[in-house]
Amino acid sequence: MESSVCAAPFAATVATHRCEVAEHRWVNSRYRYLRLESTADLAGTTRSGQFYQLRCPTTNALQPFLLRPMSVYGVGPASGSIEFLYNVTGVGTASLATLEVGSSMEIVGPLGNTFEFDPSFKRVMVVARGVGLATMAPLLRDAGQAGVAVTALMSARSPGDLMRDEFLRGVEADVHSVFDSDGSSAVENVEKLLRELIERQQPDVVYTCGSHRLLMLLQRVLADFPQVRGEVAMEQRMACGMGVCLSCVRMFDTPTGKHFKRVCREGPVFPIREVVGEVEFG
Amino acid sequence: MESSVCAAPFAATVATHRCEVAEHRWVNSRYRYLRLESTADLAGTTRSGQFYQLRCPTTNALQPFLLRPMSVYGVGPASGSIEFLYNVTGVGTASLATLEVGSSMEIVGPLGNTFEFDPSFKRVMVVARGVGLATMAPLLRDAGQAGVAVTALMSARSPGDLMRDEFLRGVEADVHSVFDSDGSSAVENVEKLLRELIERQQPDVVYTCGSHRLLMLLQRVLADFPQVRGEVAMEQRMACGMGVCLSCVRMFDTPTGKHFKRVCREGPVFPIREVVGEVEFG
Amino acid sequence: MADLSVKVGDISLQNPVMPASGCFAIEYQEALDLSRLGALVIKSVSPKSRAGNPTPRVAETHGGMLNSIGIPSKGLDYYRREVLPAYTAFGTPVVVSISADTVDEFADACAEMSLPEVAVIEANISCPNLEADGMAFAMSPDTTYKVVSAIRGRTKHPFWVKLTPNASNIAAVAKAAEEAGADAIVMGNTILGMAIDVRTRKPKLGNVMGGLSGPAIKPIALRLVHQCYRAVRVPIIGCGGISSAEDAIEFMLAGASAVQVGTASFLDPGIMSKIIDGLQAYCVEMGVSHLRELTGQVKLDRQLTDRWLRFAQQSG
Amino acid sequence: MADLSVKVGDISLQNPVMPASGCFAIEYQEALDLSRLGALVIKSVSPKSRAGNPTPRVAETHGGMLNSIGIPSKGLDYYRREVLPAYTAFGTPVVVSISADTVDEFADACAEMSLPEVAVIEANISCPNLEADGMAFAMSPDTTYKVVSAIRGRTKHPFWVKLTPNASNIAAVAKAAEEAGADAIVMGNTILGMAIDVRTRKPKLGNVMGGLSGPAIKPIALRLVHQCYRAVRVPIIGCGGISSAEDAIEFMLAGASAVQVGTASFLDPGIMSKIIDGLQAYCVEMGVSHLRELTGQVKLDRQLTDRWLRFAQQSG
Ligand SMILES: Cc1cc2nc3c(=O)[nH]c(=O)nc-3n(C[C@H](O)[C@H](O)[C@H](O)COP(=O)(O)OP(=O)(O)OC[C@H]3O[C@@H](n4cnc5c(N)ncnc54)[C@H](O)[C@@H]3O)c2cc1C
Ligand SMILES: Cc1cc2nc3c(=O)[nH]c(=O)nc-3n(C[C@H](O)[C@H](O)[C@H](O)COP(=O)(O)OP(=O)(O)OC[C@H]3O[C@@H](n4cnc5c(N)ncnc54)[C@H](O)[C@@H]3O)c2cc1C
Ligand SMILES: Cc1cc2nc3c(=O)[nH]c(=O)nc-3n(C[C@H](O)[C@H](O)[C@H](O)COP(=O)(O)O)c2cc1C
Ligand SMILES: Cc1cc2nc3c(=O)[nH]c(=O)nc-3n(C[C@H](O)[C@H](O)[C@H](O)COP(=O)(O)O)c2cc1C
Ligand code: FES
Ligand code: FES
Repeated sequence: MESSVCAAPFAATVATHRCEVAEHRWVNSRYRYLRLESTADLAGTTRSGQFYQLRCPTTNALQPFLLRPMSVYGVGPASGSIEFLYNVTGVGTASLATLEVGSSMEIVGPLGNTFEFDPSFKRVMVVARGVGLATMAPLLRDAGQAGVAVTALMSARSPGDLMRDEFLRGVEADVHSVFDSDGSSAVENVEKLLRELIERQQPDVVYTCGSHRLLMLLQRVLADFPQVRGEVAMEQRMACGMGVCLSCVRMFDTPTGKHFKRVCREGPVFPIREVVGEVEFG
Repeated sequence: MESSVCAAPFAATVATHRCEVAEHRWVNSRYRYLRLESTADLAGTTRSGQFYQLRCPTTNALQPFLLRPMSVYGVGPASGSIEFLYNVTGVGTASLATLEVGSSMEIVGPLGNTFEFDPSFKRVMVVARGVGLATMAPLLRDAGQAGVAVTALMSARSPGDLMRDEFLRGVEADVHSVFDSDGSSAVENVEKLLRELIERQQPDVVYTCGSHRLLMLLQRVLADFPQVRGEVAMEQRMACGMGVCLSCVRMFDTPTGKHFKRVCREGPVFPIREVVGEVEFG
Repeated sequence: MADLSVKVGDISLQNPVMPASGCFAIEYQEALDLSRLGALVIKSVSPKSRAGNPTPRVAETHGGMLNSIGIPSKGLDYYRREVLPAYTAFGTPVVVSISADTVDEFADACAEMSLPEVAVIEANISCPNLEADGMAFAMSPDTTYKVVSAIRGRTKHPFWVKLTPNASNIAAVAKAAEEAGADAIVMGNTILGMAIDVRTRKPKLGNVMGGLSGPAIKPIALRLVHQCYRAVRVPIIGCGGISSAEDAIEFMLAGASAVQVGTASFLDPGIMSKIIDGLQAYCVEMGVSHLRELTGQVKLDRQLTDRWLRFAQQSG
Repeated sequence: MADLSVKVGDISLQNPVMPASGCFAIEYQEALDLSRLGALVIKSVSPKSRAGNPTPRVAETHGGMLNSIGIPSKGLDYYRREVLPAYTAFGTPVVVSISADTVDEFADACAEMSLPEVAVIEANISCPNLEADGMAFAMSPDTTYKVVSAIRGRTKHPFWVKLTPNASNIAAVAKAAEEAGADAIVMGNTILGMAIDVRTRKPKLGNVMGGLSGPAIKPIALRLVHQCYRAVRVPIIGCGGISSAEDAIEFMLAGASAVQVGTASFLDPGIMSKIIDGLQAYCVEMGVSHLRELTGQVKLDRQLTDRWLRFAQQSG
């Protein structure tokens, strides 16, 4: 008999998946929705908060070199189905936007850690701005399926930018929206709203993504609610996306002291309380 | 009054033309036919023997850097219509082959000199092999339109590779085909055939393109027919295609001695008698 | 099946494909069967603790990327205890890459890391990020000789030295490394570069300058490998822009005995496996039975220049 | 409309965009309005007649190309009689680029070409194709000083010196050029590279090695320009991989007073016109009224490293 260690065939848990573009359209003037289909079981292996690195297409005008990290906006119902929601900002996302339905593209993943979600939670609160909602949408689905109540505080430039339906995707939630356009997204206002909601609803956890300002605000607010956990999905420039290159570090203030952590590996999800509101470098 | 010299607005005679792919298909297992449409008057400004430099598409797998020189296979009837016939060999032509109808691509030209053709000729002879026929097809059309008789000696690996119809495009010609597959393309045989035809038909000029072996043979044969002119369209690695970079030189033995000439500029068409059967370098 | 095994000095590798330092870590076991690789080269460690450079640490360029990671390190003890053990379980030779600030520190560190579970010591005497304006030991034959001989005096382990493409006279640097006793030369590291965001006017890297890697630098790295190959007799490990089996073959033809793959793994964490498969396919297609015989087999026509000159002289 | 004019020493140019030597010739008048350019830089000429290098002379690489054209030349008389006159009819300053084998030859040639119709002499002391393994005057501060001061002694013309990226200590080389009296520095030429066809096993260039140019080398050229800018006070003309207005701006921010466009013209013979238009558009968008004020304006945060280190020190 062969030794079972030697005989065990290698099976990758992170891989390059060749996918077909099944759906691809504008959600509003800046965000696009992309659904890919692959033969791999992406739905079964991908969890809320994780991301993939996308090989954006190369065209004569746009030649992105590195892969682009993107949160998973949704998976399923087919096992090979995966969705992204992205903001067209630079070279990579502009080239991504040119992908036609039926063409193929490669994605690498699943990558990163996940939000901690416990089906026994009573209520979760999500605080989202911009593309942060893509990252948290799977959480809402988890909550909906587990019958956990959801409070959503959504911030946007204007009502046209909100993407409320894209965020909720049919999950019932107590939604509060604030806007730059009418001044309701001002920090004092949001702080008041947050405190009121947390006080009243006592969520088990607050999740956030998409705004450094909201993150810093939440950190301050949560200091007064020690029983409420807080998690944030962070971003940082990445090369490898797998914890190898050390490009994506940020500092965190953990129980064992301050440490650099890799956003792609120890993250992208971190306790809100551990984020160091670092000055920007470079 | 302004000086007319200063006031004359600059008008480019060589330009980058953005074109739409109007037709693109396999002619046989190795050659593809490509028709582009542009808003510029390509038909009116392009002459037989000239070439364009094609900006082949960039894909994730294929990223040609330099442009690719391609003879014009045909122009018109629409003024913006231009045709190419190409052999899929390497990176650039492979990426070219992925172009879909309706997509766009850029070409730079027209470039190079032209075959010398005189409507008062009685008969021209064309000796073609492989993709050389793309280069000479416009000549056949010129001859057909001018009522000049055409003799075509076509050489190919096998009857399936001949592309006789693609070459003649309806022009009547006295066609002689030789093949590697039945041995009829052997030098001695072709030499005999050539001598017979030239002797009997007394063409004003013999044009050739596509085979170094046929070129060398013609040079030898034409030595015995001083009254028959000979022209060949040559190839060489190119960067600029406009006579600027000096990458595409070959040596020619001209009446004033041996000189390096730029295939893209003084050529691609040269007198057969002036070609130096150089050893290959590099 | 062709024989893909190669020798780098006294070390036999099952195939010539190994990661480049800093572009590989144990996490790739999730994407790659590490027991298939020729060797495992770990991110450089420095004896001094360092945090690494300010973020942003990477920026993409045309056909490549700049990095200014630096060498974040928690020192050799931590490395030996917490980092190294994970790599020694695959039956694949482990290469420990060392970076240091002074000759003595280099020699001490290499001695200290010459452990039984370590197959090779690689001295990264070329990291362009740590010294002002990219200066490093490997920039001159002198300092190369000094640091390499100091290390050689302190370790009996197979010991490779990694040179920098920023050096102008690579043949002299390589010779100095050979004379000082290096067992092999890794050619090479990143090339110092820079990028600026034209909207913000800020450098794209926190550290302003950083090392360029990826396909963009391949022709330069290949030239350096060939120059080293002509200059020294110790084996050369090629590195710079390799992202396919063809690239690996190109480096072997130029003179490399083995190759390191860096940036390409960031674009596909499974690329090294694919390169190994591709080497096998190339050998089968081209009728090569022993891959190692390709080393240095670029077909140079020594008479070509003369022939050309004679040919060209005919022209007026 | 922003003012695009720049000054390179005593010379005023209507805009900073000019061709790089060897990547431009009079034939481009068919594609480009030559009177729009900042200057016209002609292909290097050498006093000695030469045929140039064996074909193939070009090969493409990822994001760039290798060339080993060499400097085909029919000598200075022929050049003055048959080449130069075509360029002097556009009202655009003409830059004559000289290449030579020895210090004396260089000085003689530059003196001889200091003609009234020539605005600037550019000494190409860096062409990597003509000397063994790419060695050239500009590889060391020494030889740079010698050749530049010899030329300076023989011409009162504005005189630029073109350096090579292959030199390892560019600041020292640039300083040598400045001290020896060069009026400006062109940074820089191609980087020595090589490519091999893995099917035929032959080098892709007849000359085996050649110069790498194009977008692939842009980050390296940009870094060199910035290093020169920090080292000298004479103006710098940036060159290497520039193919868009953004690229030109990037070089100006790094310290260039003007730029040269090489390989990009091969991909679009009208590119220099488009770059000039793009500079105008950039200035309008960004509210820049005088383009020349961008020179050296990269935003460097001199305290950043310190701040980072203090920040990083908190980590355990
Ligand atoms: C874990 C993670 C999840 C993300 N999820 C999403 C998402 O679901 N939807 C979405 O629209 N965006 C998301 N982002 C941001 C997204 O990665 C960037 O918008 C994208 O990389 C921009 O690429 P670009 O080429 O268009 O921009 P460019 O500015 O041209 O990019 C240049 C380089 O900077 C990097 N970069 C630029 N912005 C960011 C950023 N914010 N974070 C990290 N790297 C950046 C790029 O990856 C690239 O390497 C996520 C980022 C991370 C790290
Ligand atoms: C004036 C001229 C007209 C041509 N007309 C045609 C035509 O009508 N149809 C056709 O099929 N081919 C034609 N060719 C040849 C065509 O340019 C090459 O087949 C093509 O460049 C190959 O590109 P690739 O990327 O597929 O091959 P690769 O081998 O990957 O090309 C690598 C590099 O070598 C160059 N190269 C390769 N082969 C040639 C060649 N034979 N001549 C010049 N450069 C070459 C490429 O342009 C590229 O720069 C012509 C060449 C010239 C010079
Ligand atoms: C993110 C990154 C980190 C690197 N870190 C190191 C390092 O720690 N030590 C080292 O010797 N080289 C380091 N390198 C250089 C690589 O090992 C390699 O020499 C270089 O990237 C060229 O190869 P490539 O083009 O295949 O990436 C690093 C490169 C990158 C891109
Ligand atoms: C085909 C070719 C020929 C060149 N000939 C010369 C030359 O004669 N003299 C010179 O100083 N530089 C020459 N160069 C270098 C260019 O002037 C320029 O410095 C280099 O190509 C980098 O710029 P780029 O990336 O914009 O092309 C040549 C470059 C190329 C590609
Ligand atoms: S992106 Fe490489 S370590 Fe995070
Ligand atoms: S291709 Fe540049 S001169 Fe002919």
